[in-house]
Amino acid sequence: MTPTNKSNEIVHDALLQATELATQWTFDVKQNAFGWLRLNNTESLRPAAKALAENGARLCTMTAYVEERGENSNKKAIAYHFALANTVVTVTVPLYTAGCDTPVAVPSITSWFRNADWNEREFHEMFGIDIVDHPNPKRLFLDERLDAGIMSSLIPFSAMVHGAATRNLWEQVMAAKGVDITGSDGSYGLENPHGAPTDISTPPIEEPTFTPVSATAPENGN
Amino acid sequence: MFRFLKLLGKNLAQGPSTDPFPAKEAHTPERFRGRVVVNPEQCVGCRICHHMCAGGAIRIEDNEEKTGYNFTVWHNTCALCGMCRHYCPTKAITLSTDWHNAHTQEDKYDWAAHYSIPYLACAGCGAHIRMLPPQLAARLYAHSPVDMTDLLKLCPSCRQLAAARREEISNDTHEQE
Amino acid sequence: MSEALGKEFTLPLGPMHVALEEPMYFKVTVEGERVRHVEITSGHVHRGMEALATKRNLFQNIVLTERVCSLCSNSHPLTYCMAIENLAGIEVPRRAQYLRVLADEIKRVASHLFNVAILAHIIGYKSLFMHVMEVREIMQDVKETVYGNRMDLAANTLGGVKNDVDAQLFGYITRSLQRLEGHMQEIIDIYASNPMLCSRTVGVGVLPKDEAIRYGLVGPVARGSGLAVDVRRDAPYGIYPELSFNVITETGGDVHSRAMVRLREVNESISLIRQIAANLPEGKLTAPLPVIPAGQGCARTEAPRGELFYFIRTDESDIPTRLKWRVPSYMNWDALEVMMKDCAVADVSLIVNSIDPCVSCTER
Amino acid sequence: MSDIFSLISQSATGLFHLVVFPGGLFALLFGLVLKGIDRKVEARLQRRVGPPLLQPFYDLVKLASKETIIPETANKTLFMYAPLLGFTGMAVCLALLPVPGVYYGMENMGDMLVFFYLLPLPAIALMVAGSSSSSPFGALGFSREMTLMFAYEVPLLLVILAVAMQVGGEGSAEFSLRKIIEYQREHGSFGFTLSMLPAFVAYLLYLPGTMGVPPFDVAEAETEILEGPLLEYSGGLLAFFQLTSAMKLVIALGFGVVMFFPGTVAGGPLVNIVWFAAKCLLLMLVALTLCKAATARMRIEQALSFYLKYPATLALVSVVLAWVSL
Amino acid sequence: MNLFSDIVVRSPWLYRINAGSCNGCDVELATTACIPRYDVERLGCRYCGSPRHADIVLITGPLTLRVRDKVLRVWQEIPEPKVTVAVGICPISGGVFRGGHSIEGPIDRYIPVDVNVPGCPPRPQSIMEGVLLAKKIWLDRLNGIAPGHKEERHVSLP
Repeated sequence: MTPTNKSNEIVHDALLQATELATQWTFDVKQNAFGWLRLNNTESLRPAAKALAENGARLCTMTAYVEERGENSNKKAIAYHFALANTVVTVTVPLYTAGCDTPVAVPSITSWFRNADWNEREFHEMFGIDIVDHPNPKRLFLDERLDAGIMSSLIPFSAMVHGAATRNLWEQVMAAKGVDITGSDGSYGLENPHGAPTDISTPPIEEPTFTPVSATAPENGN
Repeated sequence: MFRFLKLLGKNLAQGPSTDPFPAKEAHTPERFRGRVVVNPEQCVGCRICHHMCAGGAIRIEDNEEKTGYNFTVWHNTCALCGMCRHYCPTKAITLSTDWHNAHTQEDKYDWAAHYSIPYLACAGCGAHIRMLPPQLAARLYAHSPVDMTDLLKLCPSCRQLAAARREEISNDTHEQE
Repeated sequence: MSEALGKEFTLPLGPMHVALEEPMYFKVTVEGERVRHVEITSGHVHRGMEALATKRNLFQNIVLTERVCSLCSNSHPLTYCMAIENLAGIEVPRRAQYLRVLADEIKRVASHLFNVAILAHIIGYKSLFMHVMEVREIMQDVKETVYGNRMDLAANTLGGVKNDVDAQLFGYITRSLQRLEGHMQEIIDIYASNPMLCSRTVGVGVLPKDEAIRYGLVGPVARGSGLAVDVRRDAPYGIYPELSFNVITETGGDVHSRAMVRLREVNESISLIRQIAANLPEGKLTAPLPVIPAGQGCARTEAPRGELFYFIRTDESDIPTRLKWRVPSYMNWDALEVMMKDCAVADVSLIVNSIDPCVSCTER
Repeated sequence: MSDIFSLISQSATGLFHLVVFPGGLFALLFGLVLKGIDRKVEARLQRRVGPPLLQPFYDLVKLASKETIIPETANKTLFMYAPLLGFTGMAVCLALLPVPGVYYGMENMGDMLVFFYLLPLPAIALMVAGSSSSSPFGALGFSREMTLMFAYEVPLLLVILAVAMQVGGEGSAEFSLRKIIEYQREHGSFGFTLSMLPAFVAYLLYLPGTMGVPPFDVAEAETEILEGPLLEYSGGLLAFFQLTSAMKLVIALGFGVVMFFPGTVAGGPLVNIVWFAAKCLLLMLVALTLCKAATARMRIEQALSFYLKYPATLALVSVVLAWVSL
Repeated sequence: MNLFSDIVVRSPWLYRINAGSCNGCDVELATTACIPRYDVERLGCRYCGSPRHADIVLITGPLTLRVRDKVLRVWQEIPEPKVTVAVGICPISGGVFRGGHSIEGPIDRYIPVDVNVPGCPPRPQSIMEGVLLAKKIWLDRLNGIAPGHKEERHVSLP
């Protein structure tokens, strides 16, 4: 009994009327419809969101991503996923204009979708994308000591400096067996075939406030 | 409220259902995913397990003299997920059902399984190879009944040469008939 | 008497709080015993997993997504594999689809029983907590015997299922379900009628249906307020079209009805598992894997806490350029504001537990 | 001269009662064994094996061996002496606790009102501890403990009144425990007289309240306000609180036994002590252990309204019955 | 002195710290400590609500950056002598999350760990073995013996 996907026709017409762009459709094995629409600029996001809200769509989530894997390319885009019965519509908004590379700010859609609040705060802190008139654009999950937009650059500064986590663990494992591998740059467990060391640990923040307490010396108070 | 009192009464009557673990050995189902164990003979050195391991617990590295490779599994970062066992072509790496793994901090870096697996010299050109495990060879040569023993000692290129020579001989015999 | 205190003070709850399984910091402004406002500071369990996912290959990500949260640890790899299968157009053999749904339903039973048990623990009902956890041990034994681990089943892989479940194991499963069903009837009666429990949970943390829609809530929290959203019926995946089950909803919208929704869903899952055991087809376990092309794909499944959404973008290499998942608990934290309006301080951790919070899911 | 001797002998026996029986030593051992049995039976009700019987002793010894940390933010003297307050109150109360057939309390001192005033001392000690530890949870624990104390003190007063009027007769009340025990020896213990049955039930409901046992453990609600007042305590001071609660257990049970079942058994004092201990144990199993295993924790306002509704009216009924029946 | 420390060791109070774990080990800890099937209370163990009452600390999770200072402060509050048990592979080696941008790596960079119980999550029985091993180390500390030499450091079932 494949569900009658009237819902994807409704969404198709609504988006076409709002943004004059046609949505491409793909279907999974069970005939659930997946719509893909790429807007030209950030202005047409609001009418699209309004159209979808009026047709009872529910905002599933938002995914901000860097288009290519280049060193620190600024070609960012945000994919807004909406769910309606058995249809998922993904509206992608590119954040770069042909000429300049600086990412464009994106308008907030919290007026139609209450749960957009946390999603927007998250890509604001993770990808450093600014949001226009968001209720409270504070940090959500990322700690203040980590630089915003940590996910947009492929290898944040911390990777090189802190890359030692896996390597020195393995050195100690091999040393326990008497094999010294400090020099060699061989495969260290979580090696990334693209050659970039995979360890993105935190940058060397100021010395931790608690010096490690040795087991025997009771340090506190009396 | 009385229903719960009835339940308490039943509990009291049935007596404790505590499983006497520290005193008696606890039951371990035979499909339990415990410590990783490697069978060096079966290992072909294809590194699929290293590629699959999300915890980065497997390290395969040629030893200095290049006469073989060290295969190390550090149990303290192994997530017991079983991906290596599932994708190993020769079932060399398996998960035992041993879960007694509490140890003190001094043994943290000893809690590993070290195997050193020797390379063999190819009968033809003397290159370093890993002998083809019998059941993998059986699968490869299933359709053409060929005498297995000497083929296994050859590196892939020498095996191709041998296969080409075999074809040539069989073509000559056809022409002679 | 307690109103006389009058003056307002803020009470720090967490992050290292015994009642909460995971660190989450609530700054509760309290007037006497009434809660006026709750401010949530999260991020304690943020392990940066989405950044990690772009550093691991497609197979390592199956294991990584399984460790987002252990209570819904089977839904994540299932949805991740489905997203890649939608992207690459892989058709999973029918037997593998049946076994995938089997693993999902087993996890749902264990996750719901755990949440309902913690509810009893928070209101101080130790014996009921121990009884429900003891009943849940039946399901934990099924997981350990059939899949080899009590929490992370490692059942799914790209294109299908890893290990087979033969008739002998199904015999064990059906015997365990027999015992479980006997206990479930007793537990549901206790949760429905016990005066102590009802006086603590009925009418507490009420979430009206229109608020559930406005916040875009899913799963038992939405179904507890009468909003019938269930991906297994709205966008059926796997073999759910061939299985018969009904979506459980309650109208109370409070802690009690959410717990009842979860308990009655356990019975649904038991009947689903029986249907799977009854008509499991023969066939292969995994589909042959093509090269995963560049592109983007997404998938939705019904995790124990609600709709789970996965989105993946790949280039030709076997390392995804972006992997994003939205967890059902993500929207519940905002909705806490509605549920905690003017509730008693004693009920704060009770209400927080009623949304089945999965902090490690939310913060990835 | 003779009055000096009598004074010395009186203070010697007083000291004996304070330190050995029924005071310190006996009550401590008996209280801790009672707690051990309580935890064991509760475990068996939950199908668990439960801790060894002497577990409370091990806990005490371990707590004594741990270092005691006094938080800087707390106000030192109050923090240090709060446990002592409860401990001394209980020690004095124990010295006055009559054990039927063996010891009938000090001549003219041991009457019920003294018990009524000394019993809430550990609760006050908890309040002092809560307020002195300056953590917001401590303050919340303080206000809850105060509300709960008002709640369960009312029925206690009414029960004492009922017993006193029953013994006194014609509208007068007799508070001395010694006379109460004699009255019951002639007229049969109150536990079985019809008019005093509501008072007995009220006392049964009072017990979990005063001992902070689950339906009413609102002050140390572990999952809500992190052990409330005892959050900051550790080591020796915490051991003091555990000792006090063990002694309070003995007093509360002993007081109940004396008021309702003071019957003695033929045979020497030793047999009577065992008989008294058995009655206390039975009372504990019914009122505390079963209650702890079978119920969930009430909110503070629910506990308040519960106490002012059921136990209070029950006790009032038996007060009226006692007054009318003469 | 020996008898006294034998008695002290019979009442180890457990305290659980979640340093950013995926709640797998925490659910197993709750199962190990609180339910009739494993019932650690017969070993004298009891969950305590405040770090001040704790003897054996069970730490789970790879110590994320934001929770690090709070974990270290709570760990400091626990009075000596205490034994630290790392439950699951995350505190021991960062587990599958090693290398994440907010992972502070193995917990023994900040806290001296005494017992490791690897596993993802470890079985309740192996957590109990860890607690038994911790009790043995606690006994050694009480009697003033330095951490035991290699042989008898593994769990010998009593």
